Amino acid sequence: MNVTEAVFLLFAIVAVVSALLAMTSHQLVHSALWLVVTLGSVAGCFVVMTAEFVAWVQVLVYVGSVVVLVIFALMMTRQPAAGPSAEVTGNRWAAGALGIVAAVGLGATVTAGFRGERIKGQRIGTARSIGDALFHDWVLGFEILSVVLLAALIGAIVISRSGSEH
Amino acid sequence: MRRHWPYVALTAVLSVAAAAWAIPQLDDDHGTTHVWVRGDALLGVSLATHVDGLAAQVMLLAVGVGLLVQIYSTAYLGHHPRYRSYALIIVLFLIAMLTVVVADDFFVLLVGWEVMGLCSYLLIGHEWQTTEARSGAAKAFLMTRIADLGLLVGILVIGQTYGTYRISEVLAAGPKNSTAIALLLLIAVVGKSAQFPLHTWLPDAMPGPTPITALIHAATMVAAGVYLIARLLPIFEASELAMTLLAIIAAITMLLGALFALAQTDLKRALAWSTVSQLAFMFAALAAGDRDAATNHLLSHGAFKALLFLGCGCLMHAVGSSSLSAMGGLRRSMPVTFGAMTIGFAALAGVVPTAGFFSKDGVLEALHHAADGSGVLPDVLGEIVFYVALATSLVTAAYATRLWLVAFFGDAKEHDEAPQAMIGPVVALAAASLVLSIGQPFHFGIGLLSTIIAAAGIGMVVWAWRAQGNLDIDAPLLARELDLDAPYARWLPALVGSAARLVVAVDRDGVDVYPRSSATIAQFASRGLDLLQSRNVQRYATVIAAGVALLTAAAVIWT
Amino acid sequence: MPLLYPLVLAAALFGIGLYGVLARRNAVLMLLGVELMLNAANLNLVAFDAWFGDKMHSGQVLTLFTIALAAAEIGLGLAIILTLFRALRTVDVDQVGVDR
Amino acid sequence: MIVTALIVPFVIGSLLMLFRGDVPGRLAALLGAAAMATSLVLFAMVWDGPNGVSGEVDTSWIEPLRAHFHIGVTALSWPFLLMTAFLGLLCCIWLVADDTSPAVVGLVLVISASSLGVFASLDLLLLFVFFELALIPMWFLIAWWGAPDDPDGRRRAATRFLLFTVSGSALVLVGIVIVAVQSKSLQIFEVTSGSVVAASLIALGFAVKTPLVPLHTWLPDAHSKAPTVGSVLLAGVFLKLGTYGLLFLDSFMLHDPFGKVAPYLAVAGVVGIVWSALACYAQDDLKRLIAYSSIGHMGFVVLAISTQSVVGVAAAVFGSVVHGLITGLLFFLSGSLKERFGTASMAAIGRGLYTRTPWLAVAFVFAAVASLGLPGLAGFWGELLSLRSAYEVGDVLTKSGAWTLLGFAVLGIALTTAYFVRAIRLIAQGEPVPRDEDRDLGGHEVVVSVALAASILVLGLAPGLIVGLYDHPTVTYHGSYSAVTP
Repeated sequence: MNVTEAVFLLFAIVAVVSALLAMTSHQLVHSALWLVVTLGSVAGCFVVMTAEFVAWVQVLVYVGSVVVLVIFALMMTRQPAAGPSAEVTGNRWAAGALGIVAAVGLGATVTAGFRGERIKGQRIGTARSIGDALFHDWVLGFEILSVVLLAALIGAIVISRSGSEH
Repeated sequence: MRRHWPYVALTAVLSVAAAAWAIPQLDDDHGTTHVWVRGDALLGVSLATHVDGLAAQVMLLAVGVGLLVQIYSTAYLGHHPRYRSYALIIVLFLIAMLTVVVADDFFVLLVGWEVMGLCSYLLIGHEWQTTEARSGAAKAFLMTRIADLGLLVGILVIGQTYGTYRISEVLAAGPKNSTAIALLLLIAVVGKSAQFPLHTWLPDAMPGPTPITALIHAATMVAAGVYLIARLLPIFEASELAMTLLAIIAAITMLLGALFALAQTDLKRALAWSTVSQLAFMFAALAAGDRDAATNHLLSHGAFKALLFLGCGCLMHAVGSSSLSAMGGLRRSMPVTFGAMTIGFAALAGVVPTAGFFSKDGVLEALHHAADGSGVLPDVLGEIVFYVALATSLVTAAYATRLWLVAFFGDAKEHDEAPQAMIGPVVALAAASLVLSIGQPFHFGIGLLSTIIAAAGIGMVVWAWRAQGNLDIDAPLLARELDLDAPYARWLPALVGSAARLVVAVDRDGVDVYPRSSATIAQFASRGLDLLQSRNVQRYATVIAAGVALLTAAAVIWT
Repeated sequence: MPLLYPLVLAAALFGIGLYGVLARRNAVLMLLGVELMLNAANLNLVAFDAWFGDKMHSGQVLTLFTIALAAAEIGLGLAIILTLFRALRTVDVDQVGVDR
Repeated sequence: MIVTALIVPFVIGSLLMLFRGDVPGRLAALLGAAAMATSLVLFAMVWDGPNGVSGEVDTSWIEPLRAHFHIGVTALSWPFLLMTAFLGLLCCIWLVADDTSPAVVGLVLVISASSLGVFASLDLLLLFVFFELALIPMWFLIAWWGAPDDPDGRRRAATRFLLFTVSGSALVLVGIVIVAVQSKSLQIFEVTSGSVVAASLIALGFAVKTPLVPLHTWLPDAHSKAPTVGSVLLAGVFLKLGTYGLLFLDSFMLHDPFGKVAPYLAVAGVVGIVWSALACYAQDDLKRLIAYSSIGHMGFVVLAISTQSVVGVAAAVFGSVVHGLITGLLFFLSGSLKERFGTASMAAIGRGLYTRTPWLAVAFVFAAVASLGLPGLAGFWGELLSLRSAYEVGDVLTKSGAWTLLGFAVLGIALTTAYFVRAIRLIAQGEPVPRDEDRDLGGHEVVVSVALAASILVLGLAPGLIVGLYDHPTVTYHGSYSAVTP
């Protein structure tokens, strides 16, 4: 085990634990904050895998904007606290079982498929190389995506406005 | 009287028509058969008549008594609010009896036979406000109708055996399969003529109006049973079993009936038991194979029993009750009734020169013959029945005397004589009871024996009357009629009642299980599926995820 | 570095996210579960890209696309949730649709 | 001609339902009576002899299924058709009153017309369609115009009725499909063989309708909650759909396979005779009592059908038709009682109807006596011919089996007498306690009662009117029957 692997494992453990806390916390804001930790750790993992540009985007978009949006949303939809158990539905046992099944199933599949493969550690994710790929090979997808984003923007505005009229 | 004459006229027209039909046939031994409507091949019911001497005699008896009863009823029941339906049902009753008598098709006979049962049900239940009338009528109808089912099945057997339902053709074909047929017919006859063990309905039918009792006991209903066996005697004679059974039933019934009659405290009920006993005499004669003796006794009994019942009705009209304790000393105030009923009681007891003496003489002679081994019956049985008949004659003479003494002698009571419309028929019947003895065969030895026995019976009772001053008989077992009615009055209704309750309970809780359980299963399944269709997004998502997991697993496992 | 590390981490995060989506009553938290699952997918994309060394960098580019789409999705999702809250005064998913 | 006879009541019935708000009740009932009378006359006129098919109409209907619109009158169906049209007519006459809802008249017409359609069909699919068409209006009739004091009960009884009969007809449909596939035809004269499975399914389906014990529990509930005309049609016409179906199955289509099923049906029928008679003995509700007694009468009919003999066919047709008339009269009269006293409970009606409502009581006693099978009235001949067919054993039963069944049937007759005597004793006789509701039979009630009583008497005195149709050897069926004796 070298340093890279140790750092990755550290980030991985932090990510899993904080994800668990985020999904089980009774305090909604705590959940959002634990999610910040998770997403940050995943960004750290990206860095370890030398995908630094993706890591920065992750930090900027997720940690920076999405989580802020979520926290705002949580604040705007605050309800009277109804006790700890009110935050999970009666469905939780089925949900837990399915989560475990999904995790174990996927884990087993990838283990069976990629046991012994290694990541060589060459630099793959500089901003330059990603930019080249994005604007040479993926430009059509990029443009389509921008249209989708515009549509989402307009849609969000329309939806929230139509709700406010009542 | 104006509201009564149409019904009397109707009955009279019917009687005259029947008489005009019957009288030319009186001496015709072979009979005349006439087919009015021929049946088709499948149903095989033809409207056919057959009238011979036997049928003609019974027809005359039926319409004669019927007409007298109808006249009598104008006074007895004339002011009853339901006189109209009563009189019409009597006419229907007579028509049904005539149908039975003249029918040459078993189904036509059955129609008359059962319509008669219905008419007796309606007439016995005429005073349906009272519990006794209701239950007596229901009992009469049920017992006779259930017994009639024997006739119904018997007819089916006849049809299958002979290939025809015509009585004359069946008789002409000679006996076949006769034990089964005779036994089935015997059931119906035993029920209709109130023989042991189906005898209990007749005394319980006493709540019916007294003229009706006279009609049922003398001329219609019970006479039909005797007539049926007399008509079909060749079939019965071919079966030793049926004849033996008939003789045994007759022997038991005649003695039981006479003993019960002796112990009664009610005049009408005593006369009812006397009918049961006298009918058994006729069956004994038939069992001995002597049709003429049986028919002669049927006719003379019809005359004197109608006389006794109508006379009893006169007494009830005067006294207001049929209980013997209410009567006594009526001979002074009701001399005509007294005279007529004296003739009737004498005929019942078998005193010379009444018709009853001669016809009973014929029956005893027939039984005496049967003991010689000339008939179908085994000798021993013939002898036993003969001695039982002698014993019954003794008891009969005793109870006839007892009833006569208690009703007409003793402390004098003042009552009015019955109206003329009632007295007239009684006198006519008294005359008939004497006239019918003209030209009857007479057997000196048996006649002497029966006269001695009758004299002994009368003498014993007169001696007891002189000695004690009353004729109360203390025999509780006889007064309760040996509890022979218990199976019909209590056990059978209780059995049917509890079976009925059981069936209803099983229907509700047992048979209904499958519809109810299928409803439960449907509800259960619906609730299970309702969990899936919960209108809850997360449930849907869970189900979808589980489905994906299962499908993936299935794909992995089976590829 | 073994390829399995990021892959197993992704599997674990996906399972946790799935649990969140299915079990959390609050709609916002459901959305967070979705984000977690998307992140697991991103992790896979990046890991395979690093392992495969693709010239087009398709794994990372697709990750970027996914992040963008996730941002759009969360924007729309939150808008819907806000509307819902205004209408029903609740964001509990098991309350929605039941009482109407 | 037959088409007209079917269409007239259908159209008038549908129109009455559509314009139920615009037609006065009395006019609607008169219109209905006119429609049914037209139908009755047309069916009576179309007849030309027991051989072959009268008034046959055969046009292509659904080509790919080989289904035809094929109707006609056979010796088997003619008495059923006349009886149905007659009862429909009497139901309409019964409804002549100001407070009648025109929709009820419409439903009665549609039910009668559908039943007529069943009896007239010569195509299996058409028969099934008419069969189903009759069910739904009956649900409305019971559920909407049933016992006014018990909305939940009548709804439940109606649904129960519908579920039972629909389950039964589902079995019939499966059987018809099997038959159609096996013999590649839906025309009853062309279908002459089939599997035992098909015969059992169809027989079971019709047994629900008949009904045979233990499939009978819907009947008393439905009858006790149905309106008067509903009860009459249910007993008079609907049960006949079941017996006609069985007859039809036996006589025309699956004679040999039906023989395998017949012994079980015979046992169920005879069990039903005794069972229902005992159940009647414990009833207090008059309508339930009559409903149970219907089960017993149908038991006789099924026993007769199961013998597969000509006598059996005659017995079944006669028994069915006569049961329709007698039970129709009984239900009309108990409907009169229920109308007056608001209940059909004998205890609540009270005793002594002979003086309180003399003609009503006399009519009731007449109907009861006819129903218990008094010779000389129509009910007797049906029972007699059934017993005779059982005694002569027929082709499929064993002698010991048939005679055992005969014995139980005779026991059933005895019990039948007992419960009718009990009923007469409880309501007609007894110390009368006059009540304000005592009202003797009125105008249209007299017409209906006299018509039914007269027909019962005529058929009782001249049973050959119906039985003669099956007089050997004038009728030939596809099945093979033994010669008739005598």
